[in-house]
Amino acid sequence: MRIGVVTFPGSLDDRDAARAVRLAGGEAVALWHGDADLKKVDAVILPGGFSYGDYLRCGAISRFAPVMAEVVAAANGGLPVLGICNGFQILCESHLLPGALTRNEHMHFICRDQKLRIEDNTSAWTNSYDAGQEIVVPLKNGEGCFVADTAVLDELEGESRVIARYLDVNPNGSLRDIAGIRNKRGNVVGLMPHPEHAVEELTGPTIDGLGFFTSVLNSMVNS
Amino acid sequence: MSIDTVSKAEETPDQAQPFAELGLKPDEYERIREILGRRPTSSELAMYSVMWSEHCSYKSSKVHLKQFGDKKPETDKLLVGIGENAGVVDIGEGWAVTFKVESHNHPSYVEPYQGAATGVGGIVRDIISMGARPLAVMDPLRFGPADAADTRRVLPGVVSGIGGYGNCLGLPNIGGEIVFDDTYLGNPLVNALCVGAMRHDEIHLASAKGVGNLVVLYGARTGGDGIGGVSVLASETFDADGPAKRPSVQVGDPFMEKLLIEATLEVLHAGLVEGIQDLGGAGISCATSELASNGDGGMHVWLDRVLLRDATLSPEEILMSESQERMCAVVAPENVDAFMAIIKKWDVEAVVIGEVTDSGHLTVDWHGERIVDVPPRTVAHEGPIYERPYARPSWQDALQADAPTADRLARPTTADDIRATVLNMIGAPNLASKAWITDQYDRYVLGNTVLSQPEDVGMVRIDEESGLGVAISTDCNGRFTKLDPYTGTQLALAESYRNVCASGAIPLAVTNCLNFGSPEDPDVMWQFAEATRGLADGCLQLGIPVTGGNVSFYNQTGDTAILPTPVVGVLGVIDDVDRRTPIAWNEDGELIYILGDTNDEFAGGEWANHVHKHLGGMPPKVDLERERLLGEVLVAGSRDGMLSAAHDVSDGGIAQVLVEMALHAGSGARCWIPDNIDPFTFLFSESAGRAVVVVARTEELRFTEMCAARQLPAQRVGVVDSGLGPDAGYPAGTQVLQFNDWFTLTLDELHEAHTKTLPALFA
Amino acid sequence: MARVVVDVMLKPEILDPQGRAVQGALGRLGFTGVTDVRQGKQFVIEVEGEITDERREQLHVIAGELLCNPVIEDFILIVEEDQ
Amino acid sequence: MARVVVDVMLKPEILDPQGRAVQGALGRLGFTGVTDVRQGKQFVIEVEGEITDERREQLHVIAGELLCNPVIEDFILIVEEDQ
Ligand SMILES: Nc1ncnc2c1ncn2[C@@H]1O[C@H](COP(=O)(O)OP(=O)(O)O)[C@@H](O)[C@H]1O
Ligand SMILES: [Mg+2]
Repeated sequence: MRIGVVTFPGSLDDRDAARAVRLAGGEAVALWHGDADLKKVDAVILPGGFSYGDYLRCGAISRFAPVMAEVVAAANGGLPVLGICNGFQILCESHLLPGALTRNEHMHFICRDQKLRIEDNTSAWTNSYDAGQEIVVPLKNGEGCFVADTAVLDELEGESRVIARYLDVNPNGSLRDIAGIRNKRGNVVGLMPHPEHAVEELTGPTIDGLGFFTSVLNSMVNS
Repeated sequence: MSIDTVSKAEETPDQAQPFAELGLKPDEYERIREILGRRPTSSELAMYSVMWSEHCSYKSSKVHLKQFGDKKPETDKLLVGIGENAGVVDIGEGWAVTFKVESHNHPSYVEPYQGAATGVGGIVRDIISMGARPLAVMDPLRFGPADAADTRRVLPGVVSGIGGYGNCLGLPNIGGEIVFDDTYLGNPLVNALCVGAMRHDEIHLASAKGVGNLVVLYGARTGGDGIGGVSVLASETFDADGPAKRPSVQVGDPFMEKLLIEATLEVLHAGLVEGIQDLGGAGISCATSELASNGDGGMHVWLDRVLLRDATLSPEEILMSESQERMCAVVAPENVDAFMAIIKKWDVEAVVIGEVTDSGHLTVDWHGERIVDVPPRTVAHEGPIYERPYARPSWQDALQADAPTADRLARPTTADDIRATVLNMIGAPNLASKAWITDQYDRYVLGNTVLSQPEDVGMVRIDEESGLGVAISTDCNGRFTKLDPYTGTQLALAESYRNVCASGAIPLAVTNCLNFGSPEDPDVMWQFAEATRGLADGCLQLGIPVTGGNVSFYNQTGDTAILPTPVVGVLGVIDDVDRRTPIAWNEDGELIYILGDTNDEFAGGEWANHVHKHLGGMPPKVDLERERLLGEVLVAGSRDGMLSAAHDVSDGGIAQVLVEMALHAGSGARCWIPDNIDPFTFLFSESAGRAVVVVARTEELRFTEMCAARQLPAQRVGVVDSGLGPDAGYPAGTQVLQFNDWFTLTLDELHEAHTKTLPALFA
Repeated sequence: MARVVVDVMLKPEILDPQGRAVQGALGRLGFTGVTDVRQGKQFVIEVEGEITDERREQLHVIAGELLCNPVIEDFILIVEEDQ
Repeated sequence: MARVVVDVMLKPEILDPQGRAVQGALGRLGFTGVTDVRQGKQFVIEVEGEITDERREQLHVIAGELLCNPVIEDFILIVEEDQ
């Protein structure tokens, strides 16, 4: 199973995402923002970081990278795509996912071990969790406040497309405590917290994050 | 705009020059004329003035820093020593690490966000320029009183600047310090540390060798930022009036720095670089003269080729500009195309600005006219050296005589008073949880952070296969150094060393950032002389060399200098990070031991400071042999799997340590106060050479026998017990820290007292 | 030479924590009567040559897609010709 | 009712990485001839009551200290009366 990890200028968690893929049993393939080439991977991860310095708006400039045209086309064709943090922002900017991520309500960058509830386990990236399962993974962002208009929020909830919600503390003011969402088909997932930082006892608060990466391997085996 | 050239300088020897405005003393100006045999051109004057500033030339400190070399302990671990951008230490398995602290104090006072941000940027470039991949940053900080209005301006700005830059750069922040004291009000200290790793064969040095090799400037364009910043911002005291006089500040672009890291490592790994140097203080003046001086001695620069952000800059300004995120590489002509291709791949601009020559001179042309012709060593390495007068301050004896004895400062004696003191102390700004600050820093990025705040050290994994890693701690109690600079500096070293050992790592090397007042004040200079002597002697005794550091003088407002603050950073190596010792205990039944001796030592400690605003007496005794012994026990305990947890005892004493261990573990313990000591001294003394360790029952005998065999005092003072709540009359599930039958504190109230302070002040 | 100024503002229904923080600070500084503060971005773009209708059109597209996120923001674009 | 608009821009000599990033993106999207982009902030403040000279003065002080960082930024303040 070949899982591509895109590096944009300013991507930071690309190595971590690749490590998580390997620990889950997949093969990580480095993809470059400037190449309109997905190297025949079976899934793509858009990692965290500050692509293009997050200047202008998070994800706004990366959206126009050559690789993104390929990602958008492939995602529309069903390729599993996971956007973590900055990757989530890029997915929203690319209109693969609805809504937007704005400045944290308290206006500080925040890094904390965050409790989440997996709300939907039907997506390509959450199927190894139980619905309702509670996990703890790191969260770190300055602009992670998910917003969308009420109609979109209702639609997301009505279609079980909120895949994860913040528990105990809403760390950034996200509407309806939304931490992650998916598209209708379930192949594209955006998530603000960082499961790739919770894959080893040694370096993470838990190993709860591994499930995102084993999920996509499962879903490929089953498809 | 007329350009001052070498030929004009020869023709007009008597033209008056503004050397004093540039910070040069008359005799320094005379020396420049002597070196050149003529008056300097305005560009040369600009170069000499920045390079001979205190910040770049170490003119007041050099004679003292020499001791770090003279008293260097025997070691085969040092691959690159003092004098380079950063020292390099062998950590085994073919790996080397480099680390260094630098100050960005004055710029951070003027413009907290950008000052702190560019401080991080600067130290990271020092690490890259050694050929290392940066792994992590740390930030030792000092501020005025926590409740002062200006602290509210400076601290949040500094913290978001450090976070803003480091987070965007993708370097985990794994530790630091935050200390408040009145003396830092007009002189906050912003020190930044970076650590990086490389394979042995990847070490690079800042030297321009190989006649005909080309000098490439790459990174951000050169603008008007920080012109004169080196001499004005870093070397002279503020005339504290108004914004009009504020010098221009540098603005950082962490995104560009991230690209610089990746591009630089790629050209280095591709073998395309002969020598490399970062641009920091003194910009192009520093980079070209240092590269030439360290290399074959000659370099020619076409200054008009420098890519500019502002086309109106004069050559003098270009030479002095401190625009951030720039690097300079020496590249063989046949490699230039490949070099440029990699730089371009990362969207970074580069231009060849010069070439290595055998002229023995650094020559600079501006549109065909010669504006600089100097022997580079005289600029970079042969600046003035001052033997500043120093003398033990007249007030030192009185200060030391004013000991915080029980009759001088009232001590709590009843259980209730001591209980209240615990709660009061753990909420003191200097002891309170720093989570409000550290939560603004990314500690996870790169996925190798094994320990970070609030642990004793920051620890990162370097090799995923073997688990090889490093641990770093920085420390300094400036009140101890004020009471006795020699002892105080050794206490800083001892604390840092102890922290590293407590994590299970073996100390290898030392860096420092020596923050002091004005070197022109003999009192301050004495503090500096004593501090460096103490550090050099201490390092020799502990067998760990100083590999680099930084000096920051003129941290004073009017006649009041800051507490002498020699921040000491110790780096240790751990062969397998899997065996690291955390500070949190693990499970019920584990036994809590205190190692070392607790004496009545309160001078300079946090209790006297926080409760009585008192500073006087002699600091705690320092016994480096005992520190070494304690260190060996801590490391052996980790290696042999005897320790579940360990925490060094320093600020706030044992009370602070037990509270931190319990809060971090989230479970309580039953502790007792030994009979041979009064409870107050036991809980709050800051005697050095101690640690609290936690041992599984199955390991107790082995561990205590090891301590006995090595004659290290070990005393059992508690047992981990998460089930005390109901016994102590609290609802089931409540976690408590209990002291004999004396008093009990719930973890909830401890948490509340410990964490509320900083948000209340700064959120 | 022309100068193009693009002002980008969060849509009124989107929470603006920065504007809110400024509003709070204004009150604390003793400036009363403020009913609302919004914080937006302003881009000042210097362009060579004339701004033809076609380029103006192109600018509008770019402002709407790149400079602003239409999900949460509105923009106003003004071309100041000839400086 | 009055609307006060404060435009805050980095001083010309100060590096503007955001503006630079936008300039780069404009180029990649095929909009050429851009010689400079600066990104600033815009505050739109709605105020009740009249803006007397005294209040205008107060606003200027606040803009210069709170809304703009005088070390690196300049500002322009415009009062749009009566809406
Ligand atoms: N306090 C100190 N202790 C040890 N070495 C020091 C100290 N201060 C400066 N140095 C060393 O002197 C050299 C020059 O320092 P500096 O000019 O600050 O380097 P850079 O320009 O690379 O930052 C470096 O090798 C630095 O480590
Ligand atoms: Mg250097």
